[in-house]
Amino acid sequence: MNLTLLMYLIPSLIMFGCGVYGFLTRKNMIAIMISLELMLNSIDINFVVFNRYLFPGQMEGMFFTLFAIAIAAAETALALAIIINVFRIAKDVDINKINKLKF
Amino acid sequence: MEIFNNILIYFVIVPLLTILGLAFCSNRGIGAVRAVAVAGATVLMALAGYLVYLFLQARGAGDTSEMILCSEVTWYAPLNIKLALGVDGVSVVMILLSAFIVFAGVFASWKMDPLPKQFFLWFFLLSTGVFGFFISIDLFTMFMFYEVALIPMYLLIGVWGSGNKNYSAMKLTLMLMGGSAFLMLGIIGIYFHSSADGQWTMNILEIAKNDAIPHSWQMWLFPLTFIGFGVLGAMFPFHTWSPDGHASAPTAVSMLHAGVLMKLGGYGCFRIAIYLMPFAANELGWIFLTLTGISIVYGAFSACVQTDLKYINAYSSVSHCGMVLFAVLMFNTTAMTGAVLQMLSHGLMTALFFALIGMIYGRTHTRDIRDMGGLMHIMPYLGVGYVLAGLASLGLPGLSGFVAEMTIFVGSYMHTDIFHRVLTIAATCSIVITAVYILRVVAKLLFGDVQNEHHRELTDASWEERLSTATLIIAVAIIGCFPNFFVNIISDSFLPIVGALENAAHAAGVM
Amino acid sequence: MDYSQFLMMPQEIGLLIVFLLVFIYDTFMPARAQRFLPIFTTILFAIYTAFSFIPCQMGELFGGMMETNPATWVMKCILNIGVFIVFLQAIKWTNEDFVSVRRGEFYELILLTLFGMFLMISSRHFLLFVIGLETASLPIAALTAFEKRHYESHEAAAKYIFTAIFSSAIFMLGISFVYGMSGSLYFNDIANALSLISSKSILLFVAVAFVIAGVGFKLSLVPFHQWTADVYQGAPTAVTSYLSVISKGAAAFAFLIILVQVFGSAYHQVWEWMLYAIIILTITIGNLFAIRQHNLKRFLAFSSISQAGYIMLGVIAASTVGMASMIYYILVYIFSNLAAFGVIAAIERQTGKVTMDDYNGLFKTNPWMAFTMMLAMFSLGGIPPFAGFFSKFFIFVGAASTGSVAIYVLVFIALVNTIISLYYYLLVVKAMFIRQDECAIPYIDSHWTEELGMTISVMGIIAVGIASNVYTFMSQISDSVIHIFHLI
Amino acid sequence: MPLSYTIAVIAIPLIMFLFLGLSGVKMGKKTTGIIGVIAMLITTILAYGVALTYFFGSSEGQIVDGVRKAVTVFNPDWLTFSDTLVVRMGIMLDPIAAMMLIVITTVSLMVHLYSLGYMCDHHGNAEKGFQRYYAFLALFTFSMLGLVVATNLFQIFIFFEMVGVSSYLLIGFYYTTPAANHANKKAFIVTRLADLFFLIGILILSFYTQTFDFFSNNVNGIIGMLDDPQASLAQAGTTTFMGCSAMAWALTFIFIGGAGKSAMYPLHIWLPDAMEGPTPVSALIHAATMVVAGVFLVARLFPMYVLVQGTMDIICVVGAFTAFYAAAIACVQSDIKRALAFSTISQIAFMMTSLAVSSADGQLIEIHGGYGLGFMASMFHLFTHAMFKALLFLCAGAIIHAVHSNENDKMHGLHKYMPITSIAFLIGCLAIAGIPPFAGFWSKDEILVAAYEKGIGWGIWMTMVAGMTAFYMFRIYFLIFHWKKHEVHTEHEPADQPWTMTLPLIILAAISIVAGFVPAAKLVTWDGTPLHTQLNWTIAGTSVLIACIGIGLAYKMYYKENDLPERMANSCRGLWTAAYKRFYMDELYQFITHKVIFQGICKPIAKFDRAIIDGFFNMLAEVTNRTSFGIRKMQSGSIQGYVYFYLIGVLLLAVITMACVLL
Repeated sequence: MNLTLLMYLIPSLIMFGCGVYGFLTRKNMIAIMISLELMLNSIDINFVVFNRYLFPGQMEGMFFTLFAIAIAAAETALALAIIINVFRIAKDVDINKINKLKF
Repeated sequence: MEIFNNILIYFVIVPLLTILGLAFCSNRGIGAVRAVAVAGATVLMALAGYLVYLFLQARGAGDTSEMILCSEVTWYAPLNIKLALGVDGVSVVMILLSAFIVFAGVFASWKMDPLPKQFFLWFFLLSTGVFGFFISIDLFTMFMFYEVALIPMYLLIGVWGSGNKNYSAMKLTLMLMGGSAFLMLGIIGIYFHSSADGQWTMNILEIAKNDAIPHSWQMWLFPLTFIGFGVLGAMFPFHTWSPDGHASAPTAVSMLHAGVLMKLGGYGCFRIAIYLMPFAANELGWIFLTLTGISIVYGAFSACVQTDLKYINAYSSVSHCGMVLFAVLMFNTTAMTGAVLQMLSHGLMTALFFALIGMIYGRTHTRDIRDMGGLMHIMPYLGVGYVLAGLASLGLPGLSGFVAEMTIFVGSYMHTDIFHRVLTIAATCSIVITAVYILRVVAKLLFGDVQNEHHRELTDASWEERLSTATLIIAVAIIGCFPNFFVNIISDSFLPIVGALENAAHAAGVM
Repeated sequence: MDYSQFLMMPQEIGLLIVFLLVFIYDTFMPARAQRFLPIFTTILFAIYTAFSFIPCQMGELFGGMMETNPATWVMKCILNIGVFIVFLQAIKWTNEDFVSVRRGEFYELILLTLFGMFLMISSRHFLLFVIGLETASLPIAALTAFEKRHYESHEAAAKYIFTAIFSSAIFMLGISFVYGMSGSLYFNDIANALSLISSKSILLFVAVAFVIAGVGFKLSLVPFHQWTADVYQGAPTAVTSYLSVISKGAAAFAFLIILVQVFGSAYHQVWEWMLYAIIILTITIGNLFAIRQHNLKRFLAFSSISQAGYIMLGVIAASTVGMASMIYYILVYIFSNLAAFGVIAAIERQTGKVTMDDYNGLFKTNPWMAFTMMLAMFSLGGIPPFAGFFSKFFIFVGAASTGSVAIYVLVFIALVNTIISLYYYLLVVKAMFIRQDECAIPYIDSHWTEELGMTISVMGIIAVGIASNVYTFMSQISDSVIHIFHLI
Repeated sequence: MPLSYTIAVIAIPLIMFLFLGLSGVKMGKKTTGIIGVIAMLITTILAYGVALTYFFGSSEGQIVDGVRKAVTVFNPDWLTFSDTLVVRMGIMLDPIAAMMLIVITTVSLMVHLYSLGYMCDHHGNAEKGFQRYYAFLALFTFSMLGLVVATNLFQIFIFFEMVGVSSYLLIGFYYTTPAANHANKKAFIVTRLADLFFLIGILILSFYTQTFDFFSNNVNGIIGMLDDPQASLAQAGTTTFMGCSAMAWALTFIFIGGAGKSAMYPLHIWLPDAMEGPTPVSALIHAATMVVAGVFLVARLFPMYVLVQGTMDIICVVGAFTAFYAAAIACVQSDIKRALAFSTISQIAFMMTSLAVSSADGQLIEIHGGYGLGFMASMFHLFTHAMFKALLFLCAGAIIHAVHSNENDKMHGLHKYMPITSIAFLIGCLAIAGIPPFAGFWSKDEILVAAYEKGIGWGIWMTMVAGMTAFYMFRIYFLIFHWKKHEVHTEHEPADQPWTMTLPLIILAAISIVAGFVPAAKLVTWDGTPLHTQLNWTIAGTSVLIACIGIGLAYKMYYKENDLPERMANSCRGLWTAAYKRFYMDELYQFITHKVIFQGICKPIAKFDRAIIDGFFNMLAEVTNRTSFGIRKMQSGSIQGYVYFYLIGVLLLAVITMACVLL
């Protein structure tokens, strides 16, 4: 693996880690959405980088990335809708408040 | 299908038809339910009689094949699972026993309340499983029928039982299912080593013929299978479901369970565990022999101090069924014949016991012997029946118990190994302890003065109760008076098993 | 591009047609006709299901991105049957006031997710697979939030969507590693590439673990299972039943395909032991949690978790026997679970009661419902002569067919767990038959569609086991696709 | 063969049992009794026919060169254990069997007849359960007959059990009274314990002989085996276990079995309590027939016992001690039936001893026809004793029936109220005391001769016991019939009983007088060869002298009311109380059974079962429950918690498998 690859790869992994960290620590659901976006985007970077530096022959990584972005958009939309619903009823977007169903 | 030309299949079909018929009975009138149930039981009885006739005829005609009336229909082709039927002497007499007890059980639960219809539905599902187990010689179908026989117990005890029924029912079901978990693993293991050339089979005869199970596998498949059946055979220390279960079960269920279901254990032990894995049986037999030896004496001793009639019989069942497994592990024809005789005799007399206890309980509404006494005055028929059952179980010559126990003792003492002979002598001590607890009960329950003045108004047995008990008493007396008739049917069936054991021992000796 | 290849995916095409028709009906029909949308959809779907049984030309499509073979075909048929039963049981519910305004969406979303599952099942390329996965999982969040006026519904939806996105992120990360190692997203190419590189590479372990996690999330395997109970409890019962059987079944099959076809070369080193641990955890923890549940939907959620563990026994076998047993198990499981959910749905719809104590003395008032429930419980618990017994026995046989002692130990652990599971299944039976209650649930006149649904399930429970040719057919099918296992 | 009608002798009582037992309640009580008596009469006649045909008929080689062989009438298979071990149910006649036939049927007939009167109250209406009573009598007679004609050891064992059960049923005839209820339980369990040893003995023996038959027509029977050293029995003689040969073990165990039935010390405790049964039953079962089954058993296997000196010595010691022990107790009992019971024990001990002493070595062969003498004497005594002891018991029954009490202080001076009974009782006493020419004299004399031949000590010991016998019997006699004037304490005066009860007394009294002149030595010998015995006057003289002393002593103490007994009792109070309390054997048994076995073994085992075994399985369930409660926090309900779990799970999965596989 050549250096440039790592130079792209490591930041993307750090980005993913940040996303996970944010997911686990944020209280606000919107913030959690954002950290999820971070994770998804870091994956996109992975694909692009792999495609570009390891297998420049064909474009699979790129295409995957395109689709992944679309999927991420859909997910975000859906999640936001649900958050709004929850907010309507619970009047709150604190993630620790929605743990009625347990055990 | 040609399988319907085989009489054996009808032992499963008839109960199923009975269930169907019951399903169409109305919930209101009990008359129709009784009629259907009695019809089913009677047909089964007739079938069993005819089967015995066929068997004697076949043997008389010089048919010395291991199993007669064999026929099989492929069921699950990809796994080579067949519905393989066939009977030898042992299965024949076991089927006869089951038919007797089902018949008596129907009459013993004549006044069943509530939900008589559902009761008989489950009752006949249970007997379907029992009969199916005895007629099939394919591991898978055997196991299936075995579990079919187990599960109705839960509802039969839970709904119609008495006392701490929920606990007992759950305990019984779970422990027996635990046994069958061992069993299933054992069966799967046997299946995947059933032949040398990868043609896996579930047919017992073929497996025994191939004799391909590697010794290393036998050494742990045998314990699995033996314990799996031993749990149902109330082998120490897996017997604790039996006292609670019997104590809470309704009369007919106790009869069928102690009378027949526990016999599935002993039957499976030699038909599957020992027959298919003779090497391991020779190697590990002594462990289980010790356990069963313990359960013989242990059960008898703990029966001495019980005060609940059903507990007493449950523990005596532990002792008697222990004797069955004990004899089976002696690996010679005489002892094994004795084991089957003991199954017959214990089945009949325990069923008789439970029937009588149920009838007495139905009148006095207590099973505690300390609250009863002098019942011989009040209900002479039941009293005499109880004394007869007691004498049978403590081994009075002329009744079935004596024949069975003596065959077992003599057969076991034939064993050339001193350890086995000493164990045998230890086991014989049980005849005294049995006498102690039986006479204790009889003296407290039937003799002496009437403890409770209300009991003076009680009535003696009604006609259906008389019929139910008389059937069993006669059967007990017949076995006791003409044992050779049964011995001749049974004893040949063990030649293959004993032969397999001897070959294995010889092979081991060579190695 | 030759369009004849579309003939190789008639089931997908048919499904799309059904979807479009439902969509058009929902959009353009007048309001008073909307009442008949559910029945219209159901009938339409029934016809489609009937046609989907017709064998068709099979093979690779889109340059190998997708493949239809007998196994996928059977799997899709099974899913169709399940969905049909779900529709039957949902008709009455969707016509209720609070739901009726969005009843069209219910059907459309379900059909879409089904389409996504079809893609999962027959995709041979990770891009297609991911699209299928997301199509199958995202709308379910919307369906879960369907009970607009219930808070639980929304909490469940929130939990589902967040964990789902998280796990799909993990999954795609894993895929990106695989892509990095192999340079392709085609299953076959990946497999070939992986079989060349040493299976000791650390990246491979991580990748496989991530992929297992991603799919295991949909299968609700421990430790990726925790959304299950909450979502099942919160979601509308129709959705729960759909979730518990259909998506689980599809995911299980896809799981088998991916593990065997993509990572087949890494079977012994890598994922056999991962799966081994996961199965033990799944079965045991599912059972342990199920013991203490009182809400029946939650109870069935945990029971379905442990059932998923049993299904995985067919995957770890990694053989045609295992595959046949697994498909068979899924079929039986669909029937058993849908029977149970049918009863629960019918009772909940009329009385809103879902806890086990509400069922005390049910047999007195509703004998047939109690009977159906009992059959379902016995079948789930593996009691003969019901189908559950056979499926359990065959899945054990399938697992043991690998012959390794470790797998025997695994089977033994699973068997011990069947005792625990039998205990809690019997608790339900006890509540219905043995316990008595003055204020038991009164007689419920369930709608004929619900009764039809239960009847079909009961028929399945009784017939599928006794009629051996079902299993025989399954094993023929899985023998016909033996090429899947060429890497094991 | 002409003897084949022997089957009827066995069959009729069995048929009577079934008939009376099943249909008795339908019939009137008296009818039942009469049917029973008639059937028994027929049986008796047939039995006499059989015995006489056997003893004096000389057909089809019963007598081979002067030796009377055993005849196996028929012998069908009953239960097949293996191809060699088969239990057969047959009839075999040999001297002792034929003699026992006579004894049993005679006494049984007398008892049947006697019971017609005895089982009624004073207004002549029969008691409750009259039919049951006769059915059981028939059952017992059947079992006893089957026992004596047994062709093999196992058949004897089977009928041992049968007589045990019928005695259980008859002792418990008044099952409502606690005493009877307790006594029959005790009797059955003690004899059952003995039978256990009997069974073990059979097992050991048959393991070597591979047959149960005594003389078998196809294979060589146990006793036939003795002749050829090649037989496996020789091996049994050599293979040793804990120092003794297997055969010694087997024979000792079998003897213990016999000792239980024959109430040898220390297994005698059931017999005194068995007196709770109706008195005719005591006369039949516990005086004349069943209790001698043990003696019969040893006599049946006599040819084997003589080969094992050690066992014979054990029997000898046990017998001699029991004879003295029982006699000592009999001297102080106040309950006449108890006293008679102990005298029975003592007399049976006489028989046992005389069997055992007769294995002295062969230098006596020319004097007394070899060691057959003791055998012959024992059987002869068995015969005579059966007669006069039955007589005594029936007299006692008549008295009890008259005064409604067993205690002799309720009696006193009955002589002038019931003279016939008194005379009959006197004859019985004279017979048992061994005063010529009464029956007891002849048989007891032979026993003493045999004892002296074994050793002078044995002879003196037995003679002394004979003296004690005379003393305690006459003590009883005087206390009942004289001592002081009878004060009537019942609503009616005691008197001789109706003819049904007195006739048996007269008949038996007559037999007791003449029975001594039966040529037993010619007929009843162990190997069938007649013995030539002549009276040994020194021994006979001494024994008679001692007996007279005993009688005189009894006369001095008990004929007229006086305080001599009191003073003697006070002079050695401790000994007297001990004897009166039967040397505390019952208390010992009580302690062992209740404290040790019941409290010490059964209760702990039952507790162990509930607490440990059952507790273990309950514990499994409990643990499962607790775990499921403990891990519920895993399902925390918070999304982030779930994701934590997920993340840790997936990482662990990767790391652990990596570690396992790579390292």
